[in-house]
Amino acid sequence: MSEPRYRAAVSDTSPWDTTGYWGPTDAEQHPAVRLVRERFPAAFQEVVAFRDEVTIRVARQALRDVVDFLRTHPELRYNHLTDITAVDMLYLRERPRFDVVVQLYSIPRRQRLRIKCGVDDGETVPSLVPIFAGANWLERECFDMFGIVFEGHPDLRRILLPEDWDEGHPLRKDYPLRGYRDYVQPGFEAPAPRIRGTLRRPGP
Amino acid sequence: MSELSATHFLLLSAALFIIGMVGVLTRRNVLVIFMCIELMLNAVNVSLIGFAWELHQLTGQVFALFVIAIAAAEAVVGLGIVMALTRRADTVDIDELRQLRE
Amino acid sequence: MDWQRLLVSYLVGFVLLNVLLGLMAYMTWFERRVLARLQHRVGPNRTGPFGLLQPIADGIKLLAKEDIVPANADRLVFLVAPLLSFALAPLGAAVIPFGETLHLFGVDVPLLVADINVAVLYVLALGSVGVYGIILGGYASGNRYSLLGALRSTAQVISYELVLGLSLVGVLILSGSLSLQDILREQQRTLVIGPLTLPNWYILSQPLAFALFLIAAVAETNRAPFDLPEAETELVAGYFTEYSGFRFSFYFLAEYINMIVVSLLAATLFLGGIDGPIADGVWWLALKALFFLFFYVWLRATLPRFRYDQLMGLAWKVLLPLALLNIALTGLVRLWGIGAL
Amino acid sequence: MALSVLVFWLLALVSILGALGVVVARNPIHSAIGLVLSFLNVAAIYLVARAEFLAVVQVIVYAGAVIVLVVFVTMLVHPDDLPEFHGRRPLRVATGLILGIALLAEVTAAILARGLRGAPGPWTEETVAAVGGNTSALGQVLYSEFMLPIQLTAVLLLAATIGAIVLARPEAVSERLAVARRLLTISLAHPRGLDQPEPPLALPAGRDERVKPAGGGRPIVLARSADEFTERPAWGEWRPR
Amino acid sequence: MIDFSQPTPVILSEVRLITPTRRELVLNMGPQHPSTHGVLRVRLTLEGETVIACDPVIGYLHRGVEKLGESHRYAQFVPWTDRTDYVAAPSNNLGYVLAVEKLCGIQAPERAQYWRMIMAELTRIASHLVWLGTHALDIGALSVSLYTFRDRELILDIFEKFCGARLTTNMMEIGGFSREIPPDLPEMVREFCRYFPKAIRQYEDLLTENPIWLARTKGVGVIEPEVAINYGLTGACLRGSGVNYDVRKAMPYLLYDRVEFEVPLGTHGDVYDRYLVRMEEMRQSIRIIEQCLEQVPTDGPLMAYESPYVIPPHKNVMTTAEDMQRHFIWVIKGFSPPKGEVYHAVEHSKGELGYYIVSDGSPIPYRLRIRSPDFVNLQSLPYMAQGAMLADIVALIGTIDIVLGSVDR
Repeated sequence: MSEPRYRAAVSDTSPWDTTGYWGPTDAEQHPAVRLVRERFPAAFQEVVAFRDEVTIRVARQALRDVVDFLRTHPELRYNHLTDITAVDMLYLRERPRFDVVVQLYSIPRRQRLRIKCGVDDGETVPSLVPIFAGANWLERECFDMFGIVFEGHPDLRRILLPEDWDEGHPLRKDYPLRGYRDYVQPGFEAPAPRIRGTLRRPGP
Repeated sequence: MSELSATHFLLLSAALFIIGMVGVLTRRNVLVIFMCIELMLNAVNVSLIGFAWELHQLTGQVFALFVIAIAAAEAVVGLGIVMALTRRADTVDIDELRQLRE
Repeated sequence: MDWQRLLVSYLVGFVLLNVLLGLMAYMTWFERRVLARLQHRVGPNRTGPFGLLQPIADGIKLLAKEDIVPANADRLVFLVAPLLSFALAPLGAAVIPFGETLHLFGVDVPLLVADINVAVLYVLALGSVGVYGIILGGYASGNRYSLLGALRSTAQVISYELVLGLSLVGVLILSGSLSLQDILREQQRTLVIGPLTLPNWYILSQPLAFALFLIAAVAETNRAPFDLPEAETELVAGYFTEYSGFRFSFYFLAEYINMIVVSLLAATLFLGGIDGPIADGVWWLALKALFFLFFYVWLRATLPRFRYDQLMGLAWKVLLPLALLNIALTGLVRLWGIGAL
Repeated sequence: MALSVLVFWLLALVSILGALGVVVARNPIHSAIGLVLSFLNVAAIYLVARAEFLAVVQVIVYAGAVIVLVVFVTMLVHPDDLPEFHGRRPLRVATGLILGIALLAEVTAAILARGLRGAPGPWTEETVAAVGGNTSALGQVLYSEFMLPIQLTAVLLLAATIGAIVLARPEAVSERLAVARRLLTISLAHPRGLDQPEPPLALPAGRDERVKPAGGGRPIVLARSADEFTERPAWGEWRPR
Repeated sequence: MIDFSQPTPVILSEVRLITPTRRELVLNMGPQHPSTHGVLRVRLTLEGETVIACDPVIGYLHRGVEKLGESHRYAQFVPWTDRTDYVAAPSNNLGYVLAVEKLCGIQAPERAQYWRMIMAELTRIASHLVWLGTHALDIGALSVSLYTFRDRELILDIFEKFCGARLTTNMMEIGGFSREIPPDLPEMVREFCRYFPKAIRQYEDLLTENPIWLARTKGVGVIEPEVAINYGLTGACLRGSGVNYDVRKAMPYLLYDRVEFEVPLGTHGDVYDRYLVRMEEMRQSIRIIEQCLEQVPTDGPLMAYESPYVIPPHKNVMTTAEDMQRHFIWVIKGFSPPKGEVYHAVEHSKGELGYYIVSDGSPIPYRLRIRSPDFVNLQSLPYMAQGAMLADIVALIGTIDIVLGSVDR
């Protein structure tokens, strides 16, 4: 006979929910959420808790101040910028189009936090470079892949794609997977002319 | 002229000296002038050795040794000046460098 | 007249040159095999037994390679520079005594190409003129980086040549003469100190000079921890980057001939060249030179590379003072020796 | 003794050609090569005149060092940086040539009609060989009659080296670097941006973490739990208890 | 006290010096260069021998892995992960698989978790061996790389016995391992753990006390702890400066809390300290593997078959209709995890490797972001290179330990 078939209900309470690596899962008691809501009542938009992760959504203009506040507040001290990415929310919601996601980690308190802010196509996001030196390339990659301009970035240019890439930004949802045309390096359009080598070819 | 004597050395020394002098007078590049000066010093050495050989004296060779030592020292300082000149002088024109004379 | 002696020394020289070129070829094989063994691998063994035909194979390959001359290169100088360093390398071996004078067919054949009484200075002179091979090669290749690489390698060779010269002065004070023949005769005397009778090799009485000579020699031939040109080619562009085909191998082989000549020189100056416990002869010299050659390869396998400023700092700040100190000490000992006797 | 004369003339001819090469060559490097050729032949001529020591010293000092120095400078310095001593004035070139030829004629005439001959000195070939070769003979003469000139040349050479070092000292790279770093760093709070870097945090050695001497005179700190060294990094001079 | 209030700057890569003197030399090192570990190009501005500014140019190996992630099913993307950092493939797989498991809320059985830890630690040693070999080769010690690659072969043999592939292992699956562990694998790993400490001693004899190695590495590329934290460095680059942040210790995933090991920290933050830290990390990994081998249960499930997101067991697929149908849907349509976003980080040999997955409930991830450690660590190269010697650049690239596959993604 076959092995007993495993048929368990989909458990939404999984071992992942109680790790505590992101602080208390209940949004209200989380110190960061409470302090940010007090400090930036206007900019604070919503808190999302999924599995053991806490995500705070703030207004676009206040991103740099919120991150600076989280970094310098003695009780929070999120001093390690783990990651800056962007998500093209074209199919998930109407406005604003992009989400800039900042991943923070507090080395002394050993806790993570995620800050998100909505950005529309033409708008700029205050750059985090004056706060975190590590943000330099991360923001350049966001600009390169999504076209999000970070205002205040010292050297915003493409990082992964060649400088003269003129076909927009690949990680956008409306960018076709295969790209618009095969990229041919300028100057190598025509195949190389055949040069008769000095070595005599063996006769036919 | 069959027997090797000091005159041979002197003739060679004279030829080298004259060529060096002409080089110093006609060439513009300071480093080539430098080399011509070295050439003239070397010509002097040849004549010293010529006499030393003919008169079986060693003083000629000793003086040649001193000439070589001094020529080396002079080359070092000369080239140091050229290096310093090229870096500090913004312009290359020699006239400006004549302030030393005024 | 001395035509006959001239002819004999020409013949000895001819034989010596061919032996040296053969040794040079098999030095490349020796190095690759020993380096491989030190690195836990086998080394060339496909061409012939134990890969003995490898040098010939390399030679043919390099001959077949296309010899590219860069566009804005200074053609004539570009072609001559490697020849210069390749030609000067074997000349150093002319002064090294390979054995007592033989009596073949009624003619005494000195196993020594030229016994000039300024032999040691002659070797130094060759070293200092050999610098032109590097500097002209770098200049002629046309690109600015190989020029800079050439300047740095020349600066290294010149500063270590100074150390080389000064480290030999100690030996000269003891031996009293510049000619290698006299130095060798000096070393063949046996020294009796208390119970043990020692050969009067200069390594015993001049250990510091021996160490300095070895370091300077390794640096002079751009080998092992001082192989800046090789690192230059990785980093920027060494002076022989633009060279290819057989012209490149001139530089490459000149380095090996330099290594052999310096090893022979070190063996003669410090380990009493042909002087051996049982029967004196050229085989002792070969054995000692082989030890030095193994030392070169051993260094290359283990030690990482010096940085340029450390390399120059070592020469001027450490080795030079030590060499001067050694000269002073030997001078004092010599004076005290004469004074006391 | 025709052989030595023949050899002498051959060497003399090549060295004169080399010297002409120095003057005529357009590229300074080619003139340097001509100079080296000329000096090597002059050294060979010294050998003919049995001055071996001089020959070898000439090769080492002149060919080996001085000209290499000149070639160094020609390569390091941009050609249009070099100060030119006089502009393109054909008149000057012409006068130089004529003057040269005239002087040459005069001097050769004077040499050929040379009357006075000095008294032959003591150092004949045999005495030189008896003493043990040209080098030891020179050594004895140098250190007996010419002690003072040697000390003088020594002082002169010392002065020359010091002068060269002072002249050729490049503008301190560190200053340029400090300027570059201060300009390039965006916010000035960076410890390396300021001129005096903050001293490393002195760490109390009292912790009981296992401090493992790892080599090169430097310990590795092994943190057992995740909370050690998050507040204060294991930085600075660290002497285990 | 670490001074967090002050922001730390960025070193601009474009050079704007006050006096555009002719003596600056702009130099291009790479992209095809023996010691830039793949296709990295570094634009250096030199003042004689000293580096004034250094601008790494990357992107030559950019294959758009994240864009591909947005058009593949969850299970199809696993082979892509081991091609990002082709030197430490199992760690990449582990990072991605854990992130997806966190998204779906499932956990591999205990036996599978132990084997995942063993494979992750073996990969760390293999990656460090590649680093040591190339790092020493760049600085001139030729023989070390021969010895390190010889020992790495043993690890690759273990991978080959375990999952059939040496480099692109693709061994981790969502939920554990679908195939049984080869019976003689534990013995093979135990044999490696007995042999390896002797091999480490060989490398240390060659390098640690070598005066030339000390001269080339001590005091080179110093990073102060605040600067390291501010640049967001992770892994040995951060621990070399003395900051204790190791994901296995700070946020234990798998069963790292049941295993006892220590995190090595450097005290001077230069190339030599990072060398010592990585050598010690290799020893600690051996300790972890030995403890795992003792604690791993010899039998038990290897796959969390009870969860609907996981491929049903092969025997059941062949026998029961319901599982065959589930297997068919799982393979053709793929499982669809709940809606939401997840970030999970793993202590990779280069640093903290994080996967950020946004899922919109469909079987294809909406956004898949790979936080690669060497992309962030490489940012500190201009900072370290300023004022360094030209020959040090090679050592600095080596000490950051980059693999261009994961830098360019």
